[in-house]
Order: sequence, then C-alpha cells, then structure tokens
Amino acid sequence: MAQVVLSREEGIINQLKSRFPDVIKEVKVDRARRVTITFDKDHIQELAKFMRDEAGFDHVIGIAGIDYPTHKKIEVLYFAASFSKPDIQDIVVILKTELPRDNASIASVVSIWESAHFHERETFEMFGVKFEGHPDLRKLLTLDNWDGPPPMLKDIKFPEMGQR
Amino acid sequence: MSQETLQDFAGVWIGKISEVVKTLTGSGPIKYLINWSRMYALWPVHITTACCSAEFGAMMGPRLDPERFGLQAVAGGLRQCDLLIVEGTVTKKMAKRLKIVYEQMAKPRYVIAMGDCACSGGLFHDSYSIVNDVHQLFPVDVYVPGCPPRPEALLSAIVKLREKIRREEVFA
Amino acid sequence: MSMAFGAMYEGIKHIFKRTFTMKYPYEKILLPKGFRGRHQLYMEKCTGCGICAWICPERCISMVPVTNQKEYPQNPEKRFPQYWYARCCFCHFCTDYCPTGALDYTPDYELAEYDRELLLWSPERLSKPATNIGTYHSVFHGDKGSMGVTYEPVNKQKAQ
Amino acid sequence: MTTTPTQAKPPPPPITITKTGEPSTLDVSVGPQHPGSGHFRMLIRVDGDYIKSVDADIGYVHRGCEKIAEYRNYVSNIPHLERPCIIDAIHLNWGYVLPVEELQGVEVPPRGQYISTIAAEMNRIMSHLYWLAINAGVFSGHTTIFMWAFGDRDLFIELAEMLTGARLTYSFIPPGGPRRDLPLGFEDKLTKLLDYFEKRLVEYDRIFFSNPLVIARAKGIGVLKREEAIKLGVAGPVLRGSGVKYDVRKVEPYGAYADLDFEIPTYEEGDSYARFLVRFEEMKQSVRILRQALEKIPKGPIARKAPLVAPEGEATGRVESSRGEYAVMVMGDNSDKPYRVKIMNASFRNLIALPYLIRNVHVADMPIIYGSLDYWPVEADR
Repeated sequence: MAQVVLSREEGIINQLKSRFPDVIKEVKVDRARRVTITFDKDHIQELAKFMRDEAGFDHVIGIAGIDYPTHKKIEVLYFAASFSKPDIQDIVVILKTELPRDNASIASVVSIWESAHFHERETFEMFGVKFEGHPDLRKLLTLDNWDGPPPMLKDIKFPEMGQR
Repeated sequence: MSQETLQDFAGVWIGKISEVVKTLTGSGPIKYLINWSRMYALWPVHITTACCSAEFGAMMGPRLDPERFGLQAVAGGLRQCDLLIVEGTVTKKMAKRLKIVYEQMAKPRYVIAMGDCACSGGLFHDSYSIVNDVHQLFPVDVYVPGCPPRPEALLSAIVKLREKIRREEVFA
Repeated sequence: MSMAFGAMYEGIKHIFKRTFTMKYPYEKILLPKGFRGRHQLYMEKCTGCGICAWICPERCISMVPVTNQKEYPQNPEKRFPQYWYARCCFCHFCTDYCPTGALDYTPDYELAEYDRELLLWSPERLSKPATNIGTYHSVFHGDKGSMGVTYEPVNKQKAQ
Repeated sequence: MTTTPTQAKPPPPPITITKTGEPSTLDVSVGPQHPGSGHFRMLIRVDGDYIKSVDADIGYVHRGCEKIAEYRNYVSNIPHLERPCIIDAIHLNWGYVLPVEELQGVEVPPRGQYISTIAAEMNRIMSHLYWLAINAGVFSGHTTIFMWAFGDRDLFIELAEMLTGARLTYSFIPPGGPRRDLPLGFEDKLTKLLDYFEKRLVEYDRIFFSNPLVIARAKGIGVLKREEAIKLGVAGPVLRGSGVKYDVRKVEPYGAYADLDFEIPTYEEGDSYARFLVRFEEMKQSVRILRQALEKIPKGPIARKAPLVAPEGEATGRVESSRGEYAVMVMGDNSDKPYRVKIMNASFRNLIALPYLIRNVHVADMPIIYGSLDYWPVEADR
C-alpha cells in the first residue's frame, strides 16, 4: 500500500492550533480523511465560525451525543464537512467537547451552521443537552412516544430490548 | 285501544319481523350473497404505519394486481373503507392516530396485521416508543409474519380473510 | 407538441403488450435456491448447542425439549429450536451460524394465520418438508422490441 | 376491542365566529393519514391558495434504533439497522458495516467488494424506481408510471432475491464481506435485464420525463438555490439537483468504486424537475456501473472472518445511499456490543429544506415538491 499522505489534515490542524492555542485540547487523526478535535465547550461559536468561514467546512452532517455515566460527562460531537471546497470535500472533521452530565448546556451553532437545526433538536431530546440560543428547541421525534427522561442516556435501561 | 298498548303491539311485531328477517338473511343463499358481496369489496385504508408499506405498494402493483379480488385501489375516504392493513411498526405516537382511523371505518371492518412489528413488535420489540401488539388496540383478523412479508404472502392473507368472511355470520 | 405525441404513443403501444400480471394463488413464481423463507430443521443433525438462539437478533428462537419416542444420539437432552414467527425477521443468521448444518432455507412464505399462537412453530413442525413450490418463471422478450416480460411455466422453459 | 368506561366528556369549546390569529391564514394538518406517503405530518399555514409556512412533525416511526443497537452484538445489529430504509437496505447495511470493519481492522477481499458494489447499484436502481413509482408517479397523478416502474422494480428484486435470498431486507454484508457469492447464471440474467432496462429507460423518458404534462407541473417548482443547498447541508439528488457536484462514491471511494468509471449527474436549476432528472440520469449511470462491475469482477475469496469483538475507539464510515450521504459513527468498548451507534442519514438532513422549498407555492404544488425530495419518513425517524 502507498504511504498515506496526511498533509491536508495536518494543514487544518495547524491552522486551528495557531488560531486557537488555548481552546484546542487534543487533536487526533484517526485515519486519512478523519480528524478529531477536542476543544473547550465555551468557545464553540468562535470555532464554528472559523471552521465555516476560513477552513471551508460549510455544513454539519450530524451531531451526536455520547453519555458516560461513570465519568459524569456527556460528549457532544459535531461532524463537519465541506461542499464548496473541492480539495477538502472528503474530510470529515469531528469536533468533540465535554459537558457536565447534570445540567448539560452549550451554545447553539444554528446561527453559524443552519444545517445543525434538526440535529441540535434531536440531541436535545435524546440526551437533554440544552443548546442555548437555538431558535426553536422543541422535542422532535418523541413528542407523544416517550414522556420520561431523555431516552438515550445510559441509565435508562430496556433490558428486554436486546439479546440474552 | 290506548296509545301505549298500540306501541307495545307494534314493538312486539317489529321485533318478530326483525327476527324473521335475521333468520332469513343469516342463513342460506341470502347470507351467501351478503358475504360474497363483502368479500369482493374490501377497500383498504391507506395508512402506512411503517416500512412494510413498500411491500404493500408492491402488492398493489401490476405484478399481483389485487383488484382481481375486489381490493380496490386505495381510497382516501375512511368512511368507505372496511379493511385496515397495519403495515408494520405501530409507535405510541401512531397508535393514537391508528385508533382514530379504526373507529371511523365502516362496519363490518377487518384488520390484517402485516409484518412482525405489527404481530409482536418484531425487531423493535420492547423499545421505548413501540406498541408491541396491535391486538391491544383492536381485534386482528389475520396475522402475516415476515419482515416484510412478500407481497404474495400478504395476498395469501387477504385470501384467508376472504375465506373467513365467507364463513362469517351476517349478524355477529 | 411532439413530446406530447411521444408520450401518447408510448401509452398506446403498451395496450398491445403482453400482460404482466401473475395470477397469484394459481400461479406461483419459482423462487431461487437459497430463498430465505421459513426454516427447515433437520432433527437428526441438531445438537442443541443454542448458537441459533444466541445470534438471533430478536430472541424469536427458544430451545425447547421434545417429547417424542425417537432417540437422538447427538442430542441426548432432546433440546431443539422452536421459532416464533411473529417475531422472526428471516435474516437466517441462525442458518449461517449453525455449526452442524441442521437448519436450512425453504421457499415457504405463506405463513399467515388467524391466531397469533399458531405462529409458534415447534421443532416437529419445523422439520416438515417445504410445501410451497413455484412453477412459473419470468421470461424476457427483450429481443423482439420491448415486448416486456411474461410468466411462463417452468416445464415449458425446459422443453424449449 | 376494549371498551373504555364512559367518562364525562369535557364540554366542547365555545363556538367563535371570528378566528384568532392572523385574519387571512388557516392552519392545515397534512397527514399522517393521507393518500400519499403516510407516517409524516406537515402543518402548513395557508393564505388563500398559497402556503406561507410549513412545520414538519416527524417521529411517527421513531423506533429507537440507536438505543437498540447498544443492546445487540455487531452481527445481530445488522437487521434492525437496515430496516429504517428497507427499499435501500444494502446501503444502510454497508454504511454500518464499514466503520465496524475499520474498528476491527478487517479488510474485505476484492471479489467481496465487487459483489457488494453490484448489490448496492442494483439497490440504487430499485430505490429510484420506487421513487419514480410512488413519489413521482402517484403524487403527480401519473398512474401509468406507477405501474411500469413497479413492474420493472420487481424484475430487479427477482435478481436481488437470487443473489441474497430476500426481496428487500437482505442483511447481506456482515463485517468481513458479503454472505454469498454470485449464483450460477446471475451474470447472464443481469446482462439480459440491463439490456431490457435500457430500452425501458427510453420509454420512461418519453412517457414521464419528457412528457409536457410532467414538465409543466415540475419545472420551476420548489427551487433550492446552490447557496441555500450548501448552507442547509442537504444531501444526495437534492444537492446535485442544485448544482453541487458531490458524491461520496467519488470523493471518498469505498467498495469497488475507485476502479469503475462513472459520472455524477448535476443540474443547475435546483427545481423539482432537476431533481427528477438527477435520479433518472443516476439510473443510467448505475446501469453503466453494473456492466463494468460484471466485466471486471476478479476471482478469489469473497469474505474474511471478522472477530465478534471490536476494540475501543470510534470510526465513522459513509456511503452514498440512494437518498444521499449515509454516515454512521460506531463506538466500540472492547465488548461484542457497540457502546454507541450514531446514524446520520440523508432524509433527516433533507428535512430542513422543506420550509425553503414549500414557501409561497400553491397547495397543489406541494405533493410534487414533497415527492421530489424522495423523503422516506422511516429513515429520518430511525
């Protein structure tokens, strides 16, 4: 196999590191085309603005929450990608941040990435993460289905659901 | 004769006549005729509860052509429909709507539970937003397993339902 | 305008094509080998290991003891899989994961029942041979213009 | 039927002659029971005959796939993760398996990649034919194309049945490679079917895509501009109909797509008709891919044995499903069950375009616009 060249990925990382030296906590290139950046949750909007305007990642393909009950934290992952810049179209940048498990809240990025609208609503109802500044933070999928706490949290168990 | 005795008299006779009509129509050729007409006019409601609708569409398609059995092309009006095919998973959110739809349908009405999810919850059984058994909502006449069932399997269920209607009492 | 006539021509042309409909309860399509219908259990091969029940995504398989007179040397406890078809999704991972080849595919798909309890298939019922055998075949008539597709009996195909 | 005890009904609200809110608008709920696609509700606000705003009410088919995935092992997760879009099951299956293979470090042999590619392209044609039948045909009142497309879809399904053993829900690609090799006589049959289908595509063009009635209904309706499409992050034919050349098969080739020669059709107009044409051209490209794949398929093993356990870590894989980009993030934790599975699908992403498309249009244009999105509610709800 040919040697994988990661120059574009590293370029993005260097750009980010020089711009936000204090915000970026950890940087990882999982494999070619996947970059994971762990950052401080207070600076999400600046980072998103930079990613959109200067790095060219103009939309998010999804927002995922991951619950860690033992570490008392919820991770929120933003999967950002680009349509408009052909040379970085294949890269997915995963912006990862940690929130405290009780009273999880983070600033909304809908004003920057409009595509995050429904993803933020979904993460809100599945994990209870409050996106401050979201224009329309209502329940989306489980309106009549489920009236308990957010169902994707790990402490809500449905043991009958799986296998033996 | 006072009015009350007249009413009693009339009431008794009306009751007797209706008994005779019931016994006449509930047996023999008239019953056969009524059931035959019901058999050939099964109109399904088009409420797609989940993904089995793809195979429902395939059954309605040109290959099997259920109009041979009088299964009319999907009509929008609920009051004219008498067959409810529950096409797949019924979520708690949909169950409310499904019940409203069922109650609006014309009597006698028949229900086919199509697919595993309608029969028992299937792959998604005991999930937090699922109604496991459709028969908790209304009585089900035929269960079709399969995930999704082949269109032929659904048509075989309709043939089975017709068999049930043919043997049915007119005044149940 | 010519485009409108093109559409009308296509529609009218299809009046003269062969009908596509299969008269289902009387004509059944021949299913290919390996169609994932209901399961076939070979009781003389099953060891009762329970791998099928472990891999089953929705717990439709349970291992039940069988009370018949026969002896199964490879399965002294006489425990065999029992399927609840109201839940089975016909993925046939059980068949693929079976280490002894005791499970197999059948082309049976007409499993509809009036009662949900009848969808519980005991090992004896599962070991019955398949009943549904299709006899019709789809044949392309692509060479003669776009005459479409018809269903023809399988024997006629072989004779040609 | 269980009879509910008769309760005292709440008194009906007083009848008011004057309507509250804006004087000239009216709120209409479309769905979840309507002649088109069910399990989806649109709350539209109409002013006369014009739609002013639309609010999508989804979740009628929310079944908790992501939660269930945490309770089942990696192989057993395949059946329920492909159910969200059963008319496009191979892509959903493949999109889940790619990150699992990446975590486990399994490489699929080339023949396996080709077989998966063949199955996926057949599935793309089937899915587009389903769209043509229901979302384009029935919604625009064109019953003929419903019959034709469903008839031809059944022929592709027959071949898929031959290859995988099931009509729609194939569960065909577990981690490690596809389950079955190409059966005997499959290549001949597929070549014959493709010959037939290419002739049919010409007929489809005449009766539907070049039909002046369809053009009159779809052209210039529901325009999504290029900048809007990029800003909203829509996917698939909706994106390509707005002039953005983006296809995961090209930008991040998976399977055998790196060896195959095909084009990505794009249209600049961004209206419903452009989205129709993108799918029509994609069917032609799929035929082209299938022919090449049948020619180039190498010999050798089809699958490798994959472990049941995945190590710790995250992996994100994506495929181009019929509705657009389908990305899955799988997170392992050294056990046989995933810690978290996140599904990012095209239908859910295209939903945000709905208020942009259905805006100041006639009520009668709504079905065409909705149909041109090829929105599959089950996929969006998961």
